[in-house]
Amino acid sequence: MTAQAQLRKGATYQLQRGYRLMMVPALLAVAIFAIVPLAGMFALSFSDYHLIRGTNWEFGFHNFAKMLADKRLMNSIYVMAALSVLGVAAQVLIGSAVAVGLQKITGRWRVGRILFLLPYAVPHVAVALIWLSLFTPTLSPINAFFDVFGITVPAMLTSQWGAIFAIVVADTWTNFPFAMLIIMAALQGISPDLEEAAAIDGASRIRTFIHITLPLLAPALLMVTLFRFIDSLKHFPMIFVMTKGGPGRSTQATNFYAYVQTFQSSNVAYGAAIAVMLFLMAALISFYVAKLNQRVTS
Amino acid sequence: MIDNSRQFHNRRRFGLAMMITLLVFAALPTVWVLVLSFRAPVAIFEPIWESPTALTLQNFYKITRSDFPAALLNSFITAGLSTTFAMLVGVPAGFALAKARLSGKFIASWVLLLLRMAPPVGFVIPLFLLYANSGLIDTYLGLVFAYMTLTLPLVTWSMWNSFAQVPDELIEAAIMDDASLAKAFFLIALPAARPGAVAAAILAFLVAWNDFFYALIITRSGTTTAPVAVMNFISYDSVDWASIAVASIALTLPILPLMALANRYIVQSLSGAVKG
Amino acid sequence: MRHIELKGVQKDFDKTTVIPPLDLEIAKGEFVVFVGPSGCGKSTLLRLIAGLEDVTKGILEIDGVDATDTAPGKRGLAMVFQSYALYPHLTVAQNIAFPMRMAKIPRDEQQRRITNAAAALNLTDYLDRRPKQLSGGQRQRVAIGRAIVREPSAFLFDEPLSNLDAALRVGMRLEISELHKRLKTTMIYVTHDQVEAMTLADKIVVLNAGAIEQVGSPLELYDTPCNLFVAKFIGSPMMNIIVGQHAAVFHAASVGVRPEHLTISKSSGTWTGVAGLSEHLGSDTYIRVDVEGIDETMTVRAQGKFNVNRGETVYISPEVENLHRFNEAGLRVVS
Amino acid sequence: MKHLLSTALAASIALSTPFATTSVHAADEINVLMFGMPFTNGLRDLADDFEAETGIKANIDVVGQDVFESRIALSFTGGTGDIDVVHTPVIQVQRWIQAGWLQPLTDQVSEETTSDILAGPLGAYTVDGEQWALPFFAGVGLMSYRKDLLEAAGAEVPETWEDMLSVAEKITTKDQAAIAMRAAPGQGFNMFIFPMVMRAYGGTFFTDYEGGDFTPSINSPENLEALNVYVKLINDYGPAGAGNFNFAEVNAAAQNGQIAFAVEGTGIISQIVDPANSRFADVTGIALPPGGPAGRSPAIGVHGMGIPASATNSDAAAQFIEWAVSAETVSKIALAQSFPDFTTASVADNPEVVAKYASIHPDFLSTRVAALDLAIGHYRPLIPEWPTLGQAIGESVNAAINGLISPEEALEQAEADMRDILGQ
Repeated sequence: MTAQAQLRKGATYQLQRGYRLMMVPALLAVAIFAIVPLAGMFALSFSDYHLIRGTNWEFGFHNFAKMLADKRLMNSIYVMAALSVLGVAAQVLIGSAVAVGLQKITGRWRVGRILFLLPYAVPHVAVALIWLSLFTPTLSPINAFFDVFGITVPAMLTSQWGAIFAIVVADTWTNFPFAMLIIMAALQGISPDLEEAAAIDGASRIRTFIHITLPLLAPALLMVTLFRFIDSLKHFPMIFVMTKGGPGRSTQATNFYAYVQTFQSSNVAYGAAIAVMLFLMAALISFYVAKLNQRVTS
Repeated sequence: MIDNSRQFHNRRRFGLAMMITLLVFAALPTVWVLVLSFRAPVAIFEPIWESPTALTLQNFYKITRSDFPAALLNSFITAGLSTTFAMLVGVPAGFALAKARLSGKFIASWVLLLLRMAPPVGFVIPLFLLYANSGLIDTYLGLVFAYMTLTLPLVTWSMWNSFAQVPDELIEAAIMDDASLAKAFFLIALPAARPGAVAAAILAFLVAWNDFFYALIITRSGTTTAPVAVMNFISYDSVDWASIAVASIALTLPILPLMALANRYIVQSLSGAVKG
Repeated sequence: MRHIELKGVQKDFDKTTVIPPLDLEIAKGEFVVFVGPSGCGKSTLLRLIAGLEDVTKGILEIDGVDATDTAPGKRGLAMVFQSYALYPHLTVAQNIAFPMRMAKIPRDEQQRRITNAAAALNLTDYLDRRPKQLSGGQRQRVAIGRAIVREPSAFLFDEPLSNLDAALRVGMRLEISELHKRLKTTMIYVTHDQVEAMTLADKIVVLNAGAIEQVGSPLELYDTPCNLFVAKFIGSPMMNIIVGQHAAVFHAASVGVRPEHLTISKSSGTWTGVAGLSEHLGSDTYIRVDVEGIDETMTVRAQGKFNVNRGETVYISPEVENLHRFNEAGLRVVS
Repeated sequence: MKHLLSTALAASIALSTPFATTSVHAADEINVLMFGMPFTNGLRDLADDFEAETGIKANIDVVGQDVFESRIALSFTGGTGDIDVVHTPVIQVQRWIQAGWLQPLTDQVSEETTSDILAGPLGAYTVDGEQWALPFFAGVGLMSYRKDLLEAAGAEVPETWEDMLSVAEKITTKDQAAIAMRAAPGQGFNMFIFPMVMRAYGGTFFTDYEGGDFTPSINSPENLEALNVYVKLINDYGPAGAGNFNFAEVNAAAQNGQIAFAVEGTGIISQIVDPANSRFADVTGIALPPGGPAGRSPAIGVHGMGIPASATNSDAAAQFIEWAVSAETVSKIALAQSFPDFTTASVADNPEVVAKYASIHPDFLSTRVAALDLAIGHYRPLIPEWPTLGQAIGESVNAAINGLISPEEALEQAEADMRDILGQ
């Protein structure tokens, strides 16, 4: 609606004003609860706020300059990328497999889907603790089970890739149901006629899946991938509980590194600068997601 | 023909084997936690088959006497309140965003997504300093406000999608029938978007219930939430695995009926968003 | 008596003018049909009257009172939407009751009107169902029922039959027509189907690119289209348009002649042509003819059964008194 | 730009100062923040006693160590005043004092109280002539060993880390590991244990700590030798997964009979030798941790209680601290919990307490005293930067254990990190 029409205060003017009024509380809430701390984060990132060293309230780009030369930061980005890519890939794959599998299950066995949904209901701290216990060789029933056959399961949390694997497993366990839900929803939207038509046309099941089902699932898969990817940039409880960033620094993902800088090294300004970098990354990805979503909302 | 059917059976068998493997993956930690929660502390480091009778209810009893139940209550209060507030504010906003004629809708959706995805580690310090100066540390209100940064964008964004699926003509019909905007919203749009609203409320509750980070920083003994309280079983010289197992169960149980109930709604509301 | 009047009404979306200034009068009790090709602005015009869109410039009067800025619900109009816009979570009875709830009409009065409307619309057995459980035709009737009970001063229909199949469409058309005869309420009806327009309207408004091409009774439009656009739009099969040499004979840039105003003969006539496809409808036969010197294939109606082979030479003659002559601007030349 | 930013920051910090509340709680109420260990758990159970005695309500919040760390940093800097009494691990106290986060309690505690506290731990909290906290806990490094396994291998209790290597080799089989020690990265984890090896070989963190020369010396040949021993013991003679063990895993491994030796703090050792906890308790002995060319240097960890600078109720807080370290309170806790690490001297005169710990293991209290005598106060450097330094060194050491980098690289990296942190 044009500004002209609003000036006119015509028949729909009241209506549009009503809509705007409905947005006011949310706008206020966003401004207070999100924009203010966000502004604080940006301001801190340019400051020299340090809990121990003292603060002169000098502002500049020094934190960002420091980031460029920070090997630990580079390492953290590498770790974050590994955790995100592996985790998201596993979640999408397992989520799809279960969704496709569950589609074939009918009748009273459908109740069984709750078993696959269950991990999604477990809070992340509990997930991390549960998997920590499963990866603790002295405690884990997995180790005990294989011990019976004389097989020693290697300790996961003592090597870089083992620890990354452990976190990815825990993350996948709790988040694949999210992928599963979305893909199940998308599968419901695909008319069975299409697959039947393909079958009549003599296409093999694999070909049918690749040429018919997969393209129709593509938007859902993309959505899941992007959502999970962004969330995985925020990895915290799993690392905090399971590895504390170790062994060495091999699971210090960027978000966790920002936490370490802020709370352990007391370098709040630098931690904020890293958070700003993460924020900008999230901004980039969410821009793309918003573009994708535009079709739905407009 | 014979070949075909054998192939078919092999494929079925492979599919079944894969589903069973995945089921084990999905269910093993759950079963393990149940076992752990009933294990007598002395036997906790022994495989279950070595002392299958060393089971006890003591772990459950013990936890009722710790601070954990109070933390669970705090979790309920804060997750419930922040969900309620987010719904009160976010649902009308989602409706307006879906139906109003606005320029800059794209920016709005971007901002909402971004807020939902921004790293809390950057938010929490300014928020803390703000709270420290306004006495909001260790208050329900402070935690609820912090959770609004998570739940409000979530609710607004998903309700926007849900209301976008309600045909404009329904609202126009109501307006033609001389309904006010408020009545069109409450009597027509909201009931039509009910699955989306239920799903949004549940997801918001989950997000708040799940939070560890904000609660870690801005709660004290008065309002500690359960995810933080569970960490208290890791003390200076021991890890109380049995209590952790019981606490994990206690943390999950309240979510289960919600998930079972809402499973349908979530799929329904997601499917719209995905089909678009 | 004037009921709804548009004076210089203009509508812009952003910077595009979709309806240039337009004047229109609708009399009380009239059945007016807005017709035109898709995108001609007929729905926008209806929504302007309903109040669902703001008028950019100009005045809209209802019963002689300026209603330009009146809220949609206060204009005393009822609208039936293309998609029916039934409230999915309410039963048929609740759907029909909704406008009365809004108007705070007493319960027993609501009940009485619902019963009456349901009886009139054959919905009595379905009052407790939800829209999902109804057929397309039934949903259409519920939408009409919801409009009727308000006892509006005018009904607005936005392509109400376009979602129905052909057979149902004819039935519903008759029902709407009878409804109008019974209620004698003003009705404004939007369609792109000129057959619907011809059968239902007291007055047809032909729209093109947001502008009114012609306003008149169905027969006026049929008999004296004021320009080429209307001439081509109204009537089925379409009017034959002849340009060039053959038109010049009649002192016009183009000449239009309807298929039924052509006679066909195998022996002699004004124009010579070659027969193409024939459509046998029993009562009539439509024959496609390629006439020498005329680019477009012409359609000719012959009464009863007329057998002609493809490629056979035929002669056709126009009824000169029923010729429509148009000048270079496409406007009707009055003789 | 600068102006804009400072304005934004000021706004975000001070936006709601007008609504600031001066006091978070009532005057006859104090908030105590501690992290979970036997003493603090015991103390929490006695909160009602304190209220009965003084009429002051103490909200004793005992949290996990991770939770504790995250909370205090911001509480102190935010000056929220929501903590009246805080747990003060000695290794962190220097940093807190330098940052101005604590208030001295020199004038608030009586001579009578301080005179009953062991001089060493008490001195650890004396900086610039002020008393910043009172200790309640002094844990020292001890070693537990399995007599039966030693006998079977025909070996003696190792006196030095060299001995330990050879004994461990004799004991280790496919099903039996020799030793477990904390290896998880952290200044309170592997950096509680590793300096015992380091100092035995003559290694130091700084060129001359006592002389005030804080040039890092972590990359010394002595330290490399020590690190090689430490890594070898864990990797070659430790159970599966030993490379990331923390105290809990060490404790579990010992109680399960997976290992012959545990070198740990008193808290864990007391559990390992306690028949109520461990099936192998009756065949387990206690000794001082191994030494080396430079002698023996048992680990020492001191915990105390102090008052944050922003505390709103410091009188009541001081009263609480005095009550908490009093012989009466500590005796009660020593009896109720597994808590032999008390620093209140006269508790050792309490026959019930002595009887209790003698029944767990006859050598326990005496070995602890011997170790306390050997321990040096600055086992881990008492400087403000230590927590950060310890974290960084701990990460490098852990990386070496797990083969991510070689011991040489680990120490080089640690030295570079130290210089970086110290701004050298």
